[in-house]
Amino acid sequence: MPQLNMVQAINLALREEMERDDRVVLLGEDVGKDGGVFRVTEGLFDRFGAERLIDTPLSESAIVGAAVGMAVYGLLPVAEIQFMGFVYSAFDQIFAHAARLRSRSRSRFTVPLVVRAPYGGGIKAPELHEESTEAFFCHMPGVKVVIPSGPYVAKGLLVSAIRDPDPVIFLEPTRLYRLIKEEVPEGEYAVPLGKARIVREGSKVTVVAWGSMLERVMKAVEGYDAEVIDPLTLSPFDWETLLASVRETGRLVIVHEAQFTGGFGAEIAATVAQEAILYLRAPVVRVASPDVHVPLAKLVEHYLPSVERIRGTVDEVMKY
Amino acid sequence: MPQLNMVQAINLALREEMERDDRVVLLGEDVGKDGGVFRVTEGLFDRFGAERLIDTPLSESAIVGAAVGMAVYGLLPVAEIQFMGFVYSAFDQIFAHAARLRSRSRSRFTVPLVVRAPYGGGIKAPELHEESTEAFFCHMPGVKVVIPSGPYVAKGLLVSAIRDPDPVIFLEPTRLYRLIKEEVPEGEYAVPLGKARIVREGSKVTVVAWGSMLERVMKAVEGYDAEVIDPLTLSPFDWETLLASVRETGRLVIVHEAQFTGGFGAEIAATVAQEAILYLRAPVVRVASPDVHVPLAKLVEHYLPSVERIRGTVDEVMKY
Amino acid sequence: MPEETIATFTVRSLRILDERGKADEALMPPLSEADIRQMYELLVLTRTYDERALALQREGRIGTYPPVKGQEAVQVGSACALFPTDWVVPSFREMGVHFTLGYPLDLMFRYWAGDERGLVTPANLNILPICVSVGTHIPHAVGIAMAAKYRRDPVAVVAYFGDGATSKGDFHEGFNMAGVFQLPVVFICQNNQWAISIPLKGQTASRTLAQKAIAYGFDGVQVDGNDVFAVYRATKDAVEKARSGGGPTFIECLTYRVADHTTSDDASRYRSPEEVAAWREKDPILRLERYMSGRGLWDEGYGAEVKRKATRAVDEAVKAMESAAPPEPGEMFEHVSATLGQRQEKQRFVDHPPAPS
Amino acid sequence: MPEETIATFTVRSLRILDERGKADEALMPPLSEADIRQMYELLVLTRTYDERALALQREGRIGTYPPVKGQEAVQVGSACALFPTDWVVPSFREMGVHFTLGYPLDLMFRYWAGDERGLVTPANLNILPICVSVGTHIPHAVGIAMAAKYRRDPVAVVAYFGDGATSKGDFHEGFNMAGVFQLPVVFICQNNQWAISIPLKGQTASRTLAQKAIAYGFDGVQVDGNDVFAVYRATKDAVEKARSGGGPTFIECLTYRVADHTTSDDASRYRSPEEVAAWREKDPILRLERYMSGRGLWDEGYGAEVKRKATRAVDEAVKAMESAAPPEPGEMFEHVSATLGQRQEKQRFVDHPPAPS
Ligand SMILES: Cc1ncc(C[n+]2csc(CCOP(=O)(O)OP(=O)(O)O)c2C)c(N)n1
Ligand SMILES: Cc1ncc(C[n+]2csc(CCOP(=O)(O)OP(=O)(O)O)c2C)c(N)n1
Ligand SMILES: [Mg+2]
Ligand SMILES: [Mg+2]
Repeated sequence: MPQLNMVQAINLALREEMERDDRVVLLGEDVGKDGGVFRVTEGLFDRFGAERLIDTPLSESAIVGAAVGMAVYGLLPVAEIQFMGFVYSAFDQIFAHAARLRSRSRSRFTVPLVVRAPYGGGIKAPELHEESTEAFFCHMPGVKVVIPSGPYVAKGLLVSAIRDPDPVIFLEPTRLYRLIKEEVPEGEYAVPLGKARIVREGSKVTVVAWGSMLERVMKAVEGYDAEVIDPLTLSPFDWETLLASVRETGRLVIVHEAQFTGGFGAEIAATVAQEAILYLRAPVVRVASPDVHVPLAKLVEHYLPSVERIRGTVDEVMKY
Repeated sequence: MPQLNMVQAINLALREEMERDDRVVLLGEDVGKDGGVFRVTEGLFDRFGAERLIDTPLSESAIVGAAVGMAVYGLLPVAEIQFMGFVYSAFDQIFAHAARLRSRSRSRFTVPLVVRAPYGGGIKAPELHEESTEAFFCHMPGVKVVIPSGPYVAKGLLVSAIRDPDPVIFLEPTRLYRLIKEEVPEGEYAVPLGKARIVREGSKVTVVAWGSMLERVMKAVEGYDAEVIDPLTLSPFDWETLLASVRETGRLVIVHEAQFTGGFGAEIAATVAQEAILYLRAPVVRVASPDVHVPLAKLVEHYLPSVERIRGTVDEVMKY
Repeated sequence: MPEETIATFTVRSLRILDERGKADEALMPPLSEADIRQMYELLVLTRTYDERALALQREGRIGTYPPVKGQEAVQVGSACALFPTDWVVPSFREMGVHFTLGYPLDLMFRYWAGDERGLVTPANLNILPICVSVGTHIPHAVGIAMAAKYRRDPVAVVAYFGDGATSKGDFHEGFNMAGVFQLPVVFICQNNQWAISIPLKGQTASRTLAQKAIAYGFDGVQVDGNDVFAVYRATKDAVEKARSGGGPTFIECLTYRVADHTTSDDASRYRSPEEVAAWREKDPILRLERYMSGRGLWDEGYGAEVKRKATRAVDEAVKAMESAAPPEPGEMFEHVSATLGQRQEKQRFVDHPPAPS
Repeated sequence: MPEETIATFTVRSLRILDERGKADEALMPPLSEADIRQMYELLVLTRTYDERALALQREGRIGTYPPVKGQEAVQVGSACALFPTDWVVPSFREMGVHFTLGYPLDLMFRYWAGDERGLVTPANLNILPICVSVGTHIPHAVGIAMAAKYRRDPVAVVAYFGDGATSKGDFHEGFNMAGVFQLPVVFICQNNQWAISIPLKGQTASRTLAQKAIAYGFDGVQVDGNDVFAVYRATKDAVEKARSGGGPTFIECLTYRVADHTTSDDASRYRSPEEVAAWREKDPILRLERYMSGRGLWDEGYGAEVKRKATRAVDEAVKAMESAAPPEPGEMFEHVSATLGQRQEKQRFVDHPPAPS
């Protein structure tokens, strides 16, 4: 089986889905001839042509808005926002339209749309190129939020996202794009949306982390009897898997690179603190970036949760 | 002292601040000659003219974006978004610009801007006219989020918001606009940002609620020994006041009209569950709207937390 | 170069029926007498619905309502030029388009009464739900046109919006994309001179709205929007061009919002009775009546009969609306996603159990 | 009406210096020899900085960098027309504007090296921070102009952006607002033919960008952007018009991005070497050298001296950048708000204590 990095795995998912189903079309800035600024769509333009790899004008709102229209007509558009930091001008199209068109039309019109965006920090890029504001999208009924943490799941999740009948925000951790290689089978397999993955079993503490933080968490928990859970889908969240684990371990550490206050860690902590209160041996603790803007290259590693900070927190929680 | 409703109180705050300081200018759709669709700016056009009551084109993004520029130049703009449901197209201007310009310029340029918007449900208005997505703005470093719950605090908070050196999102609970009258003094008084208000003292359970939910909470807790806290400012939140109360009562119920998942209640619950865990006699519970889109008039009252549902939850929590 | 003129653009306007009801026969589109009668009946139906809606709102039987009055010709004239296979992306003040295409009156009432089930477009119509968020629906029309073009379906997509919508970023992004991809889309602006209290000159310094198409490399035309024939013809030309691969067209229809912005508005606060009176003179129905009467197609008896028929249809729709069962609380969970998440399931059945009846 | 032309618009273009360095004296703005030499030196300084930045990036001494090469004349020519009291709202590829106005080279290097302290505009300059979010800064220029007009300050506000930016909603909303309020703002588009891999015709079907101003009721003009005199003159006219209450102007400058989009890009993937070569011929510095040499203002010796001086300045700036102390971790908390919240205080001092030195 081929060893692929995440860029290649996503590329393969797109290629196979496009081959399988001519309703799948890709649109965005530089996704066509250029193959995307991260080369995620490389080779697809030559294979599928300008009709299905649509280089759009620089118009984030209309990229998503037009994709909504395409989806309504029966296509399965995959829209790329070049970096998550530029999705904010498409916020209205995502939240007021993509998320609601099914509801507004009482399912007469649906929006099987995927919005892909590179996201997350640690790549020493300019401002707005290292955002991780997934929590916004988790507060939107009608929208699913998916975050892969490696090549294998990336492919399978993207296939599921494309086949999902409703809008999916698919966030690709930029720092991982070329960091990890894994065996990624060609051909059909789908990693289901809404189902978390137990990445490592353990019995004394549960750590939940997604995207590029997972890689750090795996390093940080070395030597601990820790269960590590990767939700894969943040919305709708797989509460069962997480709660089952915490009821076992009695401890929960949540790690995300988004800013602390109002991050999705809050929802997880709140839910667990309510629903597993009788099992908790320690307070639920969040490790996150501070409530400041993502700094530029010189400071970004002070901002992001480090392996040491995660390990330190796990250690503290274990002392309860 | 005059008895004013919230519309009148806000109008008075605007008028007095404009009289006091010619840097204060208002801009938005229909804020001028028309006096605003809720009449919040009534009479100000006649008093201050078109230069300071600026009727803009229908351009939410540029309303906020231009206000950012005005603030940079040294004015104190108060921008109105006609309903919160239309702020999403200004999301980029708020989050990528207003929130960050101080940081990007290392305080060389600052953005003393207020964005006002009517918000919240229960007025039987069309779609997008009853949104309550304050949680989005609470996940934005650099932005303050203020929600008054009655005429007196509305005036004082708006004065503080206008004088604040940084951007403030000021959300006005539409359902309360004309529901409550209070004594509202003319002349200077400011209700400070970042400071919660204990609306009712009690010792057995703390209930925190903001905006139009506060009014329902006050009815719901009748007969209970409940302490009711109105945060007034959601971001930055007054954790001290809330934690002190919960450490006393040992119980916390959070009520908001925003959708449950990812609402700001999650942040409160997570924080309290972590920092007051040793004091809690019952799990922290949230009463919120369900994770669906705000329905139209016929169902909206089934959607919003009702007095009964709040009371039922308080009752359950008291049983622990 | 050095200093020279490198491009010249013109904006055309079209009117066929003048205010006294005289038609320019050279420009008149081929319409049978039956066609013209049908247009007239649809105009009257729209107005009758509109007047009733206002009355119902005053009685608290429906919610906030945005009156159409004065703009009927834009709506009926343009919609008459569409095929059932075409797609329509409306804003919120195009009830005449809906009715022309056959949208049930009672459904429309139910929507304005606050029941989202009123937005279930019948299966034979391609009309997107009413969109109150001004201008933000324009990219949807563009995307539908992209998909139709991809599918090689010879359909036109028509987006409706007001003068205020031309200031929104989505207007621009959508128009620009339509130009780049030469899409089968027709943009119809009901320039009714006002966006709530903002008059056209407070909305844009552009002399006409039609000229905005110059920025996107396609045609813009200004049409007398109170002239049902001119609107019909301009739309027909544009949808035919669209269906045959000729790309987008922008049609600015000059008309007037004779009533308040919505039932929550009081237009007398910001505009003069004289201005309104002048436009009442240009009433599109009156104008067609004059024309028809000149051709012997209209007399008082016929007018009264048409009105009666319209009133009957509206009466029935009101009855249907008011006898429809109110939505169950569980209804609000029905169409959030194809399947509910675990938490929504719990919210539905535990937190929001069906109300005891 | 009935069917008639109701408006006609033209788009003008301006070039003063042709590709062989011949100037149209009738159009030549009044510039002393010293002025022209200064322009030349600024062009060379900008290019020298640019080349060094590319080299530093390759060596990993700064981060991603967007080269200016080929566009220097737009930047220097326009900035030379500004007063120190004017305001500048840049995007991310206008280093020539910064240097012309006196922005320290070392600060600029520090910014591209990932240190936000490089964006502290010196107190005597009114330049907003570099904005990488394409087009979204245009409304800020409009707001600054609104404030300046309110204050009756006779200043012009100049916003810079690329051809790609013209597709953004904020371009439209900002331009439209500038037109409505007749604001003292000058919009300068560096139409360098590409937005990363998207060529102009993939960006818009508009024949020129200049004509987009027609949609907003103000003047648009197309200028040869590799002609420093034409850019200077067009900008000077526009800022004078702005300062004296004449309203906004849109200047489209035709130029070319000779290098890759940024150091992360490989332009050979999407455009031909022939195209690039053709534009290299039109190099703005070469063109000015030819002109100056015709007037006896330039020879090899002078050229070498200017280059040496520029190199010295850039050398010093590199040194200054690299000897600047790196930011403390606490720095990231410094400018979020005027005062930190309780929680941020804790994050700063407990979670992110100053690194042990
Ligand atoms: C994005 C957005 N902003 C504000 C509003 C509030 N609003 C509703 S209609 C309207 C004016 C619309 O004017 P126009 O586009 O000319 O349409 P008309 O009402 O004249 O039919 C405004 C400001 C809205 N619905 N959507
Ligand atoms: C809103 C936004 N979308 C996407 C990007 C990514 N991006 C950076 S530059 C660029 C192209 C800009 O083209 P243009 O405006 O012509 O400026 P140029 O790069 O040619 O100077 C893109 C797509 C961005 N920075 N901002
Ligand atoms: Mg209008
Ligand atoms: Mg460009």
